[in-house]
Amino acid sequence: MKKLINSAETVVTDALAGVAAAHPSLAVDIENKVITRSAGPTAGKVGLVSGGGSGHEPLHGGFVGYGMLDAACPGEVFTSPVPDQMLAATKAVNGGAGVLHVVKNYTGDVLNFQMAAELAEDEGIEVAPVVVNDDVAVQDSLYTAGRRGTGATVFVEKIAGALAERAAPLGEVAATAREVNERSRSFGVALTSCTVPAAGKPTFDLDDQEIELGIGIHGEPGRSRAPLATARDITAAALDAIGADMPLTGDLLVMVNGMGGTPLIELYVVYNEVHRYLAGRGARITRNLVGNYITSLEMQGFSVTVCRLSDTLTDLWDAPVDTPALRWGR
Amino acid sequence: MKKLINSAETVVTDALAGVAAAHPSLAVDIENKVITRSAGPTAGKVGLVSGGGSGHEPLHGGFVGYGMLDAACPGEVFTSPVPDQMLAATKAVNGGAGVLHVVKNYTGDVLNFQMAAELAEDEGIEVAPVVVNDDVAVQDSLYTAGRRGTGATVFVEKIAGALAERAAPLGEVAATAREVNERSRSFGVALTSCTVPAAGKPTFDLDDQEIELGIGIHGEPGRSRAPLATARDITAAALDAIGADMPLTGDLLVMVNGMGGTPLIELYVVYNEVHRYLAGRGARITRNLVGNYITSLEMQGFSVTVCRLSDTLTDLWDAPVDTPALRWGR
Amino acid sequence: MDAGFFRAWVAEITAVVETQRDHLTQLDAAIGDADHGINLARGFGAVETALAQASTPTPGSVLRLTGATLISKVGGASGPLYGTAFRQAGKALGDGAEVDLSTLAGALEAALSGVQKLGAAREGEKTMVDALAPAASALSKAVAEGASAADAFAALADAAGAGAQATISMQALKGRASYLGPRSVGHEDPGAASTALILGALRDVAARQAR
Amino acid sequence: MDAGFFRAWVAEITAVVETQRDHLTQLDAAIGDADHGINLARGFGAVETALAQASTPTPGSVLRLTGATLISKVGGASGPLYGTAFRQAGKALGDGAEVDLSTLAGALEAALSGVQKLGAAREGEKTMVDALAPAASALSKAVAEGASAADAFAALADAAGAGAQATISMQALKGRASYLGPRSVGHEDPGAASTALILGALRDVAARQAR
Ligand SMILES: Nc1ncnc2c1ncn2[C@@H]1O[C@H](COP(=O)(O)OP(=O)(O)O)[C@@H](O)[C@H]1O
Ligand SMILES: Nc1ncnc2c1ncn2[C@@H]1O[C@H](COP(=O)(O)OP(=O)(O)O)[C@@H](O)[C@H]1O
Ligand SMILES: [Mg+2]
Ligand SMILES: [Mg+2]
Ligand SMILES: [Mg+2]
Ligand SMILES: [Mg+2]
Repeated sequence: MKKLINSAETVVTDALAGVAAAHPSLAVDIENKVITRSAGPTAGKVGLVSGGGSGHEPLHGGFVGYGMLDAACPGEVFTSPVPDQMLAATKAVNGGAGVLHVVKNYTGDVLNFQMAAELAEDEGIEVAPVVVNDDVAVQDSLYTAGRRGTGATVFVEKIAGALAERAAPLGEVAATAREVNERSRSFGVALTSCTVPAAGKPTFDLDDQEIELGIGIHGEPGRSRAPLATARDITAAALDAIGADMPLTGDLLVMVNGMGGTPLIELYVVYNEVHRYLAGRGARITRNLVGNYITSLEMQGFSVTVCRLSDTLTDLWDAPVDTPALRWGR
Repeated sequence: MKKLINSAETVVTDALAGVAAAHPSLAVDIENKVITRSAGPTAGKVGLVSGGGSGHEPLHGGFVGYGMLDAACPGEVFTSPVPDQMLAATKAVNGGAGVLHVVKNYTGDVLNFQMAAELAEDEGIEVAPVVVNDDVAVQDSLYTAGRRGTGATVFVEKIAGALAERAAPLGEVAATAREVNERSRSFGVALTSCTVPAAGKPTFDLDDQEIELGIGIHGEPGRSRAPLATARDITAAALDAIGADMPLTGDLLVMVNGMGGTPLIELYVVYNEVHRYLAGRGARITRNLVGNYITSLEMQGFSVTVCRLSDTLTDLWDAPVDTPALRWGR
Repeated sequence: MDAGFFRAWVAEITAVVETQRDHLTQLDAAIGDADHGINLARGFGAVETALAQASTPTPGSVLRLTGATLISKVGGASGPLYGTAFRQAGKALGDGAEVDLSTLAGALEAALSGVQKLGAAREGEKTMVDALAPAASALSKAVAEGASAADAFAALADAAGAGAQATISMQALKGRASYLGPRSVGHEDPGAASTALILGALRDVAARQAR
Repeated sequence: MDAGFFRAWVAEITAVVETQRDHLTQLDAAIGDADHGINLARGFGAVETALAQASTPTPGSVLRLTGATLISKVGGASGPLYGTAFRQAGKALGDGAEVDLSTLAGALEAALSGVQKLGAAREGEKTMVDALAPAASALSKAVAEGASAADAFAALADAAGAGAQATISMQALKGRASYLGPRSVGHEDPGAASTALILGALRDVAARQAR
């Protein structure tokens, strides 16, 4: 295992100390692992709290700031945070208008946020959860824990964050967050595994000519293994899977996301293929992101997330945002 | 070799097509490999042209836009572009106030830009070059081709770009660009090699417990090999090397840059160590960047670049910038 | 069985989880995200500290503190689930200074129902429930049949172990392993494996104390 | 030697560079950035196309077009340097339809001085100059001594090959390899190696044409 860390035990807190040092706009409680805006809660605004295992950076801490999250709770690497963190974050960002919990659909995340929400409500804070489950690699059925939450989380956080900034009430922010989730689908592909620092060796093995289709963001294996193919064919497999689940028509917001170890030049090659594929089917990408937004440590690979925009969602997407990892309009 | 590409031959043009599709603010001549602002040249403004081998993304194409470059010329992977590209870019961005060539100090880049400058001057366009040579891993002496241009290129492009936007004349823009270079030093470390697509195998081999200190951005080996160590010790080695060449005092702009395959969580761990190291020596990081800005394909590793700011340079750094990879203030 | 007995049990779990840390993590790597052993080692490490610092005069208070600490420190799916299991068991043990086998059997049933209420897993879905449910039944049955403590604990641990083994041939329908669909077959569920270790630790501690 | 001879030479270079592409790239991987073979293969591939499309009636025009194309298509250090070498050689050949050995020797000296003017490398600094300089001298010397064409070309190619081999023990003082300092010792310079191939191709073509 080759990593730029001091120890597996301290990687999360060391990185949080780095985040604190790098971003004066963020307040970081390193011991309790809670990142909030330094400006504190905004009175009358719905607070947005997200959280999840570490190793997905910039998600979520990199999305704390004006127009997006109020707080993020990073867990240990690939392990959902604990209710204490979420409760502390919820209390810290409550501006009196209630708090939205953005939860990725994993058993651990759901259970811990559920416990936190109960505790917060005991303390008189209204909480609404949105559970993101956009990953079409997993069938949402009786036979699974449901689709996983992946790339759409970024869209939910951005768009719900923009709406909250406009002082919309909790019910409305939650409804829009859920709408974004329902309109979004993702599919991920791994070229290599990642190594959880505390585990010390790769989570899975892929040989030199093999890729994993439908990979999760924690190195959970996906739908199937396939031979390494061209960017065009791999992209088509990903979009075929998405298209089988949601019509790919109208105005689309598309994210081509790197898994952490993939260079930008390759992400642009993939974006070009996504663009060709969708244009060939009469859809129009009106907004896009190309880069590392929700990663799996040093894994090589990518995911593509498609959201079917409405005019309202486009307007919220375009609204100013000022976070370490997403910034425009200010 | 595992890459998200269609072929080694088309990786650069496919990626450029992706850049074109993703960024309406950029005009991309895919065949001639020139990226310019879609808005065209700004009359009376000094034009900024940079260029270099591909594989360093977002450098340089990701820095084309308001407040930074007017054009970028990407060469083949790790191979400097050719004079034709540079001449076309120079002509395209000339707003009548002359053109600054931002050149990283490699024999190939210098020679090709030199030929392009002669051709441009033959066509009546005034050109001033700034040769960036910030990498302290290489001794600048009779025994080398001189220090390499690495991370300071980002600072030079941002700061000179801001000054050009204020309609400063070419001489002044060039002088400030050179000042930024003189005030900046970098040092890079590799944990793994990278693989040039057309070569098909790693440029060098490092065993599981070895790192390369003083790595270049093209996989050129550096000063020495060393055993894998903690982030703290590796960072100290990098900053010791920089400190031996330039006093680390005053207000500093610091970039902790990922080589392409290093996850952000590790870059924040390194940034934390940089911050501790410099704070311990009484220096103050007043501005910073943490992320992938000048990469070496999928190499794992990082570089740290330090620039000693003046008030003027800080002001120019803070000026609005609106490019795919660096954006604030608008 | 007094509070000391339960503290010894938890200490034994802490030790076993530490030695089996990599094994549990590798089980999780095969069908999950390679952190189960790490999670439990972190959790029981914190429990050890918490028990050393707080006063836990009763069996119930030992298990309640264990559960609360796991909830606060583990995260993931196993944190709330094991945390709830220990908390519910602790609640069922009440506030007496001593508990008997039959009360303990009831506490295990309470743990099981807490886990099932929270996680909604039924038997056969390849989770910790597949070790916990047969173990709880086996203990209740042994108690009902008037078995000796040694036999009862052996029945409990054997049932948990067999239950964990039985997960190998199951397809996961809950938790992260369910994403794999049929590819989850052929691997032991890490949570079932850790439940077998936890209940094996109970048998071992009981055997030691009986000597 | 007419334009056809020089086109045959360039065609032979194109073929050799293609078969030695990976070898040259590996030499560059050891002390540079692993692209020298790729660069030259791309460049001479473009030269082949350019020569097929344009009319090059004289030896000088063949080499000038070769040089200009290399400058336009190669990039890197070797693009401008080899481009300049061929352009300067082409200029020295002038516009005659036939050139003799002595004119060719002068053209090689012109190529060398073009490379040195642009790149500022002297002999012993581990660059293409270390193959080109002894080769140019050897040809001039053979011509001065009235050697046969076959002997003169053999002397040229042997000197280039020996020059390239001699770079192995040198420390690089120019180009990317210089960053390595003493670690550059023990590796053949890729540009010197390609120069030896290019001049070896000249000998081979001359030998073929003589038959
Ligand atoms: N819904 C559930 N009910 C009961 N147990 C579950 C459920 N979901 C997961 N588990 C258990 O949790 C174990 C995984 O724990 P762990 O790896 O620590 O958490 P995570 O899956 O969040 O990484 C699984 O092996 C399984 O036994
Ligand atoms: N200043 C110089 N003068 C002469 N030849 C040089 C000089 N610098 C580099 N070279 C030659 O160029 C070769 C490298 O070419 P190439 O790999 O194509 O370019 P780059 O170094 O830009 O990747 C070296 O092996 C060396 O022979
Ligand atoms: Mg986990
Ligand atoms: Mg090169
Ligand atoms: Mg797990
Ligand atoms: Mg090279």
